[in-house]
Amino acid sequence: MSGFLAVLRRDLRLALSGGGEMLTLVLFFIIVGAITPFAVGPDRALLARIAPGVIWIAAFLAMLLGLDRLLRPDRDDGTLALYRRADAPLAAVLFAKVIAHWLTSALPLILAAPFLALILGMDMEAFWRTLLSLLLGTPALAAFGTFGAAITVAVRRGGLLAPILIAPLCVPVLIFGVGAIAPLGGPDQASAALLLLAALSLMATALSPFAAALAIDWGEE
Amino acid sequence: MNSDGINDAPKMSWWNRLAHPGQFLIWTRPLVWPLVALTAALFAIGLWFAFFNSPADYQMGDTVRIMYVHVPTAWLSQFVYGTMAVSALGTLVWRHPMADVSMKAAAPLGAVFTALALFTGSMWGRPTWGTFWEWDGRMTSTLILLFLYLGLVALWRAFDDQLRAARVIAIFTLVGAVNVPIIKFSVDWWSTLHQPASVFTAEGPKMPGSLLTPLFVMFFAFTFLFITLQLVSMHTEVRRRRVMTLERKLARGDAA
Amino acid sequence: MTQRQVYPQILVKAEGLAIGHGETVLARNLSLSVGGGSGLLLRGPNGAGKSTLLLTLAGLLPALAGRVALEGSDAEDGPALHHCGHKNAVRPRLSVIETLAFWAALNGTTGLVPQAALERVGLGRMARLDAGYLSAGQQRRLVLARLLVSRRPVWLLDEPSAALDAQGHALLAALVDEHLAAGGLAIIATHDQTGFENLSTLTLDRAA
Amino acid sequence: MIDLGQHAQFITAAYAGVFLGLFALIGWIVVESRRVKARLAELGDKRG
Repeated sequence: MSGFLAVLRRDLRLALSGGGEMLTLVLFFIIVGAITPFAVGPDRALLARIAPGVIWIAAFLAMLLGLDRLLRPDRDDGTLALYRRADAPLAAVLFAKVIAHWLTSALPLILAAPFLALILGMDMEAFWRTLLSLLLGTPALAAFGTFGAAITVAVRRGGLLAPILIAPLCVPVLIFGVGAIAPLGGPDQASAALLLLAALSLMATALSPFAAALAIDWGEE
Repeated sequence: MNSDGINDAPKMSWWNRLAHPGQFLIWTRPLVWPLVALTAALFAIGLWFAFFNSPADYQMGDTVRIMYVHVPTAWLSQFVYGTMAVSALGTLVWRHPMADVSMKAAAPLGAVFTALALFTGSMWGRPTWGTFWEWDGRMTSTLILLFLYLGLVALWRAFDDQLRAARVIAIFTLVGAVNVPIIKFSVDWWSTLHQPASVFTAEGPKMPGSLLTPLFVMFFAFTFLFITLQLVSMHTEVRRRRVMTLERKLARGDAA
Repeated sequence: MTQRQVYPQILVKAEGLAIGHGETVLARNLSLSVGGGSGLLLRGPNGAGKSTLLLTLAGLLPALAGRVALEGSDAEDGPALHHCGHKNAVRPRLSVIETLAFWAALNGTTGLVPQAALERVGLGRMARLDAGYLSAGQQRRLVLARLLVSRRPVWLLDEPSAALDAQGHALLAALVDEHLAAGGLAIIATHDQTGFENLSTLTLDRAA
Repeated sequence: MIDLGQHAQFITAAYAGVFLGLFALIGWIVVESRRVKARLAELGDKRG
């Protein structure tokens, strides 16, 4: 347990000490949201309708963007080899990495989401549901992201490969995420989507550390 | 490591006889030409049935003939992923060397068949739905499957050490296999949410007999085509690994 | 000084070992057996496979043939070996003491307290310093401190004396002697001679 | 050719596309196989 907390503290410490690029991820999230009106026109009614989708796409891209920075620095300076021979099991280390990744990339986006909701003209009620769906959906993105990073950490030019690999796997998260906000099919559809989203996040967060640990052990050999 | 160890290899049971790349090559090489002939024959009969010996469907008219290529390719896009998942299990659980090779050989084939399924689907969609692309459940999940295949092909090309690559990619293939049903479910849920039940008439077995026979023949033609191409690709992959070993030996100065 | 805690009877054994990456075999049918209290020096030209052998013994690389056995340590209390490679696993923006405390938390605080370990390797005054400012030699000393923080019987050191100054060599020799005296074992790949005269040697030549 | 109804162009396009794709795939596999066999012969491997 202490190993798990140590890795979590260390990664948060590194991210908060300016080394990590939390700020750049949030800026990327805001910019993707902010440029949509230039693309689809400033018509407020249209923007309000597509706002949940825009916020989710921005969060989706922002979280996939930072994947290469997740494990590659550890591999380059030898820390990953030490993790494989630490008292704490590798899966525990990676579980801490998933949570650290969520805290340093998803949480800032959720805190920045109100700004996007404002400029896209979302009504308050839809905004709260967007916040809830982001909260429930982004852990799955963090888990699949860590798994994707573990798969491509052994590849030198793996930088852009991880997002391409896990984007198809994250499509259900996007579908249920947006489905939980815009109740096209009525309120019970929205709550069903929310529950499915939560289930997806739980499953991904629980299983991906083990799959990632396997990928690292065999990828590093 | 002696050169190939065929002569002094201990009496191997059937299963691990195929596990040895050299053995696999020798035992399955004679199968290639008969398979080619069988596939060609099946295609000839299938096409003859498809065009000359089956009536137009009373609803869809002649466009039903596109079904004879769309359904087999759509089925193959699933079947090939299935073979890859089984090979991935073979790599992870039994460390079966030929499982790596079959997994690697299947990825590009799967990608091509899925692309053909999408192409024929849109050709069939144009006269029926009036558009080349319709975001209906089946077509969309096939599109996502195509992205998965292309991701796998990119992953194989990204690794330079193929032995290490096989196990890592096997893990990704299996995680992908677990997610395919989830993707299918979420896409179907999403597509029923956004449009009324699709007008796409399910081409299930309730089709009249005369339309079924060409479908069956083409179905087997495509499946045997996949098996033949898979076999030839595996042979090439075994030889490619030998080339790499020999080139590396050359580079280190001692002769082969 | 480290308290007199003797390791259980430990032995690293390998026979008919072939090492390499993927299909390229660097060395074939190597046999070695190092018991507690004794050490082994690995000599040989660059590219002879010294690092690969250490990685294989550490289990970080699969043996291409033969087997590596680590007897005398039960698996529950975690890995029984420290492997120090060429990279020092030192990350800027973390202070020296934080880095060491992190490794202590991760590998079990069964050895010295981090501050004591830093003093022992001569980095006591730099505890608060950002690890990014450490020179290569100081980083190497931090790696040695990591060995002291969690006690493990088997030390696999790859060029530990690289970038160390004269006192550094003496420190390294002293630490290894203490470790062996406490019943541990060390396999060290190194080029310089000083300090390890009494250890037996295994020489790997290129492309055996 | 038999009469393919008013959507004939889509049927022919579908079949043409499929067989074009298949011939490209088969061609690529055969060429690759030949290339590797030639390289193997160059390197003097007798196992064929």
